[in-house]
Amino acid sequence: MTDRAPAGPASPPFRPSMLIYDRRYRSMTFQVIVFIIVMSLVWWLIGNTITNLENLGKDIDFRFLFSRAGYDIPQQLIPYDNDDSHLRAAVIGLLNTLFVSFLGCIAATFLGVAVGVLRLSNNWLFARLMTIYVEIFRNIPLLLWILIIFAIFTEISPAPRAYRGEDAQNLFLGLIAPTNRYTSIPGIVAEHSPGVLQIGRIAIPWLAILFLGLLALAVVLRRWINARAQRVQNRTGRRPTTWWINLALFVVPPVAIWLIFGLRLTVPELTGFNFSGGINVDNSLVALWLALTLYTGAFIAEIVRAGILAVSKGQSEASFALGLRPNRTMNLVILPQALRVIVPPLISQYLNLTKNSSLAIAVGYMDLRGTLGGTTVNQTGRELEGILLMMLVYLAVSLMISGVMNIYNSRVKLKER
Amino acid sequence: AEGDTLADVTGRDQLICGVNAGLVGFASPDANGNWTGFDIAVCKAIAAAVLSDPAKVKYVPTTGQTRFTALASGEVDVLARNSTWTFSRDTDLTLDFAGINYYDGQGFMVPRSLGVSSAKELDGATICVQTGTTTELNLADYFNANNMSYQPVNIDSNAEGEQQYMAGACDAYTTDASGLAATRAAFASPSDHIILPEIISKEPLGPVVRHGDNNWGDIVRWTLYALIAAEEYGVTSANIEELASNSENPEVQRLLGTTGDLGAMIGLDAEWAKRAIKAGGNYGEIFAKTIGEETPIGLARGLNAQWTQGGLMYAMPFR
Amino acid sequence: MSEMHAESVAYVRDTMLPPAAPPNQQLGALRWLRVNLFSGWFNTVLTLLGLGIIWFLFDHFWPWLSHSVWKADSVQECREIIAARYGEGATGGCFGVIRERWHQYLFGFYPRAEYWRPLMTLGLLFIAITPVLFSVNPAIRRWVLAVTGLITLLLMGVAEVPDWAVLLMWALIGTALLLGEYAPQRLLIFTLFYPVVGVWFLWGGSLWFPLMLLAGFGVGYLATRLVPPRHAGLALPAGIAAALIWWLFLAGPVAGLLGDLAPARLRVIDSNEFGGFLLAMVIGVSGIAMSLPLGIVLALARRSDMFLIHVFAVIFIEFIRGVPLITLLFVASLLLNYFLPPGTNFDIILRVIIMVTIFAAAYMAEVIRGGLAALPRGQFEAADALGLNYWQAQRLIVLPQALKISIPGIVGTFIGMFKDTTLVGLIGLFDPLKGISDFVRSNFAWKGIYWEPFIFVGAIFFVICFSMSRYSMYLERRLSREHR
Amino acid sequence: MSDLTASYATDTPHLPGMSDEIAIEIRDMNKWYGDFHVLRDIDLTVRRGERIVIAGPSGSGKSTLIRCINRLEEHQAGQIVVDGIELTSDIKNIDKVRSEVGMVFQHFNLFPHLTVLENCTLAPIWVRKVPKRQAEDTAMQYLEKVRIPEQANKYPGQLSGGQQQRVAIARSLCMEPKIMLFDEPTSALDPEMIKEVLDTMIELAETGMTMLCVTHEMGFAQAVADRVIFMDQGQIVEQNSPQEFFNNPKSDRTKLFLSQILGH
Amino acid sequence: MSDLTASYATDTPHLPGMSDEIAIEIRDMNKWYGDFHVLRDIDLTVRRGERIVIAGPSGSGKSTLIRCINRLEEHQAGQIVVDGIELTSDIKNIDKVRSEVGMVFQHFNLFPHLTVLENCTLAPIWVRKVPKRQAEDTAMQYLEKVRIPEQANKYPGQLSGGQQQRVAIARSLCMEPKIMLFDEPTSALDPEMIKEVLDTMIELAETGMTMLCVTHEMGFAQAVADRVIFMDQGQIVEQNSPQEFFNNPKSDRTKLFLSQILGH
Ligand SMILES: Nc1ncnc2c1ncn2[C@@H]1O[C@H](COP(=O)(O)OP(=O)(O)OP(=O)(O)O)[C@@H](O)[C@H]1O
Ligand SMILES: Nc1ncnc2c1ncn2[C@@H]1O[C@H](COP(=O)(O)OP(=O)(O)OP(=O)(O)O)[C@@H](O)[C@H]1O
Ligand SMILES: [Mg+2]
Ligand SMILES: [Mg+2]
Repeated sequence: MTDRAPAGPASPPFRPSMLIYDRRYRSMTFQVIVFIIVMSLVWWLIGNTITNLENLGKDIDFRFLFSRAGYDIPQQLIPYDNDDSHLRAAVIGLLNTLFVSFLGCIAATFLGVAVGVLRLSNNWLFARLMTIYVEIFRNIPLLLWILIIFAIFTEISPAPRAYRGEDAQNLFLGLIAPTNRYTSIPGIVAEHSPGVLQIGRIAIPWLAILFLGLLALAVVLRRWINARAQRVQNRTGRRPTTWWINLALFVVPPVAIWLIFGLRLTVPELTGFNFSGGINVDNSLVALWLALTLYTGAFIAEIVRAGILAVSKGQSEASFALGLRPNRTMNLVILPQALRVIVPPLISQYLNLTKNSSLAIAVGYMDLRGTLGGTTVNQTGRELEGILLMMLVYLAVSLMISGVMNIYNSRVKLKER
Repeated sequence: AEGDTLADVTGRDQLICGVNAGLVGFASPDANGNWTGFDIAVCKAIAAAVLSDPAKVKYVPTTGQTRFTALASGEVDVLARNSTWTFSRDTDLTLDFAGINYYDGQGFMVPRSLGVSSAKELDGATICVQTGTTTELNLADYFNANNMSYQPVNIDSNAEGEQQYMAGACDAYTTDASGLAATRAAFASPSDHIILPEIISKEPLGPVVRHGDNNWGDIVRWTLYALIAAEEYGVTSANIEELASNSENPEVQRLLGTTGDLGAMIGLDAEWAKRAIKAGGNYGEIFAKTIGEETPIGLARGLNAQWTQGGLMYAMPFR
Repeated sequence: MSEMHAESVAYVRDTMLPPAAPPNQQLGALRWLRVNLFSGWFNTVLTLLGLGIIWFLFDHFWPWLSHSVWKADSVQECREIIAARYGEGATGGCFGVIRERWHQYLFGFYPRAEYWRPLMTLGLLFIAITPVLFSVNPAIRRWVLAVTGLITLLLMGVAEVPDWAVLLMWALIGTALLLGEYAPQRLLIFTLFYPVVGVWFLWGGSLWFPLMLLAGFGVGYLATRLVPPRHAGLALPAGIAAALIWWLFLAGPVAGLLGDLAPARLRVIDSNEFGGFLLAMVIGVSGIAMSLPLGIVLALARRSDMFLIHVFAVIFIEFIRGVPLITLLFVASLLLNYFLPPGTNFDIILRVIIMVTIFAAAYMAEVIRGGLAALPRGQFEAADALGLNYWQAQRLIVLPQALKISIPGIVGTFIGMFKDTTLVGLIGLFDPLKGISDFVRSNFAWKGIYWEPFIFVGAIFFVICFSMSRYSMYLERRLSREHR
Repeated sequence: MSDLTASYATDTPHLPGMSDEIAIEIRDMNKWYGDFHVLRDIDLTVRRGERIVIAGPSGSGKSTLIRCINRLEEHQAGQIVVDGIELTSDIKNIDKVRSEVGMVFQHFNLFPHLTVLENCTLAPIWVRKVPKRQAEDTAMQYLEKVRIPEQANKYPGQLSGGQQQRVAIARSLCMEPKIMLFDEPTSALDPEMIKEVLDTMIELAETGMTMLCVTHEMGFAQAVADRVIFMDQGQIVEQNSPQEFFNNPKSDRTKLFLSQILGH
Repeated sequence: MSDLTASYATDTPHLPGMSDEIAIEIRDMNKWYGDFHVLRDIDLTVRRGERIVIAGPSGSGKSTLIRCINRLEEHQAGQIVVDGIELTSDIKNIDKVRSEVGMVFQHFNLFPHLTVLENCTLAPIWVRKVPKRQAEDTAMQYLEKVRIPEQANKYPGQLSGGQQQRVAIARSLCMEPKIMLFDEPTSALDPEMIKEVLDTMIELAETGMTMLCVTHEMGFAQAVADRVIFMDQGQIVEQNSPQEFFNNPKSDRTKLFLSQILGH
């Protein structure tokens, strides 16, 4: 069919007054004006910046990123020392940001879901307690929580020294040493180590690769087994029990590795001032993580509660009336519906958490803001470059998270008339 | 702000002075918000010299991170804050250090119970250090040079650092020796803590101005020298009036504007230095009043004694 | 009856049964306990766990709290008192620091003699917002005004402000209550002037400057009215141009002139002297007040069908929402001076307020966009069909409704922003949490004090934020009931 | 419904004659939604004082047509001339037409945040620049006409559907329009309320107002319409006087439609 | 409504006789909500194949009674025996009863995140452990029975109210229940849709299903009910055959109720 819309009814010839009074041109006129205003504003800002820099005898130059950083960073996910470049320091910071955010998101989700559900529980006492928790954490600034939790760690746990000498403190379970700077937990070493994979300056133990590989394999296998169980169920109506296979998938490989390579735990040992031999998890990380978790968890609890309440009572009644058990009702009926309501605000909480992790400096956790936006900017005097770069990185992270959210949203949108 | 800071200052009839947001003895506001301290005295002296009134100062608290930007952007006229004079700051950051009012050096403080008597024994220790300072870099260099390792605890303010140190979250606290002394002095039992003998860096501290406004730089520099020279020549806030009228010493006469017209050369009147000295006394008086041995902070003059006393304080001739 | 046959189903009740009391298990405290605390093993476990948590908290914090000392001049003294009273090794809170420094936590370094000014500003704030926020219900308006007025007066008493200021406050609150009763619309006029009065009270100087700034809006409005109706399209640009000309060239001289004629001056207070909750309030309130119009414009722009406008709005909003507030504060403290013409150098608090406003505006825009989306299309069409033009339709039909729907979201944004004002401590301002505390702790007497300021500051934040969030929940319920 | 039909059919009021002036002229008008051709070659001339009922199955484009007349929708080809003004993108013309043409919607679309009186005075004050007092007087007159003066200070949410729709009619009338458009004004109403709204519309018709009315109320059509237009698939399939239309439909589609709508 | 009543009354279908087996037996049942005595001394025996309509004013406890039968509500005194199983707190018994008793709600309560077909197969697959293919076949059969097989792959949100309620009926039937409970299945529907749902229910009744139906559709009651139960204030006030019930109500309350419900 050639039945397409023509551009519009024959219109009178163009007159300048139509720029204002004709709808089509008017919107164009308006847009052009706004465009010009915005562009001149941007131009003005850029012009000012250039003049100001000139007056100060400065320039915009990102080469500082490749010069020696010179400072040390307590927590690092990939190797770094003070001879590395500012760029690497920034990457360390970014990884630290992502690391604490990731841990925070996971923990806050668990906490939030648990609290949200418990707030709806018919246990009066617990529901009240959870309400108090939510209100207290939501209505007091996060910075305060970060400081308080960090202080609690610092104040209540002993110094490493306390584990030495006559009336020495004992390691918890003989393995874990909480101190006022970090918690020392056992590391793992192999009797028959297969060595490490060296990529540039990063050394990855083969064991870790093997372990992660087996984990990935287990995940894939699990999916396959569940799919098969589904097929069997579709065919026969009975779902084969799979929980023990699933369990085995995740338990057997680690145990095998453990035995084959002769793994053993290295108990943290107090050498000199500090523990070594184990892994020292800094209190700043734990406190920040805990504060972010507790704070965001309170918001997530509200989201979860609202999500569950949004699924009407009729849905569970209908499900019960069909003979479905409460747990199946939860999994098949309530959760799938509640998730649609919960997930979008949940992701925006993840976003908030990630952005809030920039308060890390209050406890000396060196995140992106602490390295690139803090010490680097300070040592090099490149605040313009450093801070703009930092903002761009945060923006990119945020956009990635909200991108995921949009994909999810468009996927689960309810079909309606 | 570019160009003529003096005109700006006289124009608004107020000196804007960038200071530390709270460092006992050097710059701290009391319960009523009045600023006092060693650095503050410099601001007051400049204000007295330029505006004839030591009270016409607005103190802008700055953090380690905001201080140089505040100065570069013209937000403050002078930075009287413990900032170390380094090559790159002087050149790359396009600042000008107008002089040195305190020769400092970075040191370590440890609890006596730790049983450490030298910084060389700190291998593997956890050390509290303020982020974004030269301290952080010196620390890294020192341990590198001595082939030792350490665990930094980065903190963002002095108060937080003290808190961590006192709670034992770090084995040692490192900052400029003056700061260590001030911190230690405030502890419940100062004798439980020792400041280790090693001074691992040179930390010359002094007022900073913008690069390029040399006239303003001169004013700040010579105000500082006036304070130092006054001590050298025995001019104190008590005897200054008397000396102004009947001092025999030609240098003192020039300094106090009794003879000559040094003030005009930097765009001020003849009595500028007299006012500056009167504002808070000479260098020695200021030192004694704010951080000296009589104060709780109890710093000895050490390097900061007059050159005549074996120290480094050496004012250029007023001629 | 169970023996009934199909044929004899017919049944008629001759006497109605009276309601009976429920069986025991349905009654009283026992039932309540059974249903609410011990209705199953899981429930019982939860109850025990809850009791455990309560006991743990009580056990750990009560002794410390109950040993609190309120009268002491230093930490040392506190410790001695506690040791004397409760024996060696006892720990307790040392709230003497609050007793001595409360005014700094509340006002920063604002001169003590001038405390009446911020307090008056606070009281006036409550009066100014009543017609806006509480117009829904006169009873609520009365209530809120009375309660907040009392709080202000109480604070005035604590802060020992001069008697005439207290009397003035009494009079103002009384007037506001009366006006609210008989001519609520009049209060709106006050709301309009509040920013001027507030700025003048807080910073001092000549009243005429803020007044002339406000007059710029009037000038702009006059200009729009002066444009002949034939060229209605030119009205807006003319208004903006007139206002700009006024602000740039005329406002200053005119204010100066008026100041000479009728000096209305208060002692100038510098921004540096602001601190504590005063600072938080100033940043929070001015941020929210200014972000509201900006947020409305952004929200309308984002919904616009003009491509460029839409794109600009999206870029702006997403950019601001994508970065942490602290980075924007850095921009305020480190970069803003680069972006402005050489030589401009304005107050750090003003710069912070600008960035906070921009930040809040992006969030506000999303809140208001939600409100706009909740409006049925028919409202827009009806406005069109009646011949209202775009701006009339927005102002008279769309925004009043959309804003009303958005009030809970707006309050929420405000709470978030108010909490976020603690971040300004990280750029060296004296926020109540870190700025003031760090500086109090840098004093010899209070070295080592840690928890007490946090508890004090946290409690104030909690009270303010909690009451606001309750208010917004109340509104939400009300609105959902009213919203057809 | 059947008793409504009956009652209107019997007491057909005497309608004042219409003039020869042309109120609306639509020529060769076409409209697309994207690829979808909603209105095809619409030709329609409405004289001043004429009362037209537009009927047709759902989705046939009735609403779209009526909304084109005050440019709530844009047409893409052909001409629409209302009261001598051609509807183009020219904003001034659109504004002029809209202030001459009143419209009543299926869902009333009253402004819930304004009282009934404010609803009625809003447009006169802001569009016609009538002084407030005068606007209120006019509004009260029209509210009396639709027989709800006593509700003037209530909010729309406090009124029943029928009352709301009558307010909506009064609101349009306050602009003293030359033409009134109705888009299924009764179809969102409960049966008891339909009559009160239809009565109002009949009274309005008796004043000689030019009216275009999309409705399924065939009783109303028989009672007041000068002409019934039947649309299907975006086209005008048949137009005729009500008598002819109901008793003697020409096209098969019309017959089918009438059987459906009157049958059940 | 009056024509509905009429049309059903005329073609009363021949109902297959009910057996003497007892499907539901309720003895001296009492229920309280807190202090409020909702159900008082309920005695009711329902035989297999019997079709019972429960009527009564709002708040009289009809819904509560019917919900007690599949233990959506708990009773506090007396006995309820369904299909030989007594309802106690025993979870196994409850599960057994629920899988034998289907229930249709006023507001459909379809699962909006599942297609119509998935709605129908969910319970058979997870409760009855029927293979998926077989469950789908059964579901399609029942969907055909309620005459909407073509909607199988749509989501509930895409259907009209009447269609949704028919899906809800099909969903219950897929569990092949012995007893069906209906709680005002038509009262949330538009008038045009009521008929299609009632038709479905009548067909179901003709298959000999045991049915308990709370409804105000008296036409339906006359057409299919074996017995009408009238409740008020939580008690069974009168029960009788439909003929007797409508033509010759015994109790005053029943008369009042009937006059209200049939009068308008
Ligand atoms: N905004 C739109 N975009 C795309 N298609 C539309 C739009 N509005 C209406 N349509 C389509 O245009 C056709 C005509 O719609 P219109 O509302 O004019 O019909 P109608 O005759 O008024 O129907 P009803 O009696 O249901 O109101 C319909 O098929 C409809 O789906
Ligand atoms: N969960 C509950 N808690 C307390 N009271 C309830 C509850 N559910 C119902 N009621 C009360 O029990 C009484 C009977 O309710 P029920 O829903 O059974 O009445 P109904 O006869 O079905 O009324 P309707 O025709 O309005 O549906 C009513 O007074 C109702 O208010
Ligand atoms: Mg329509
Ligand atoms: Mg019911």
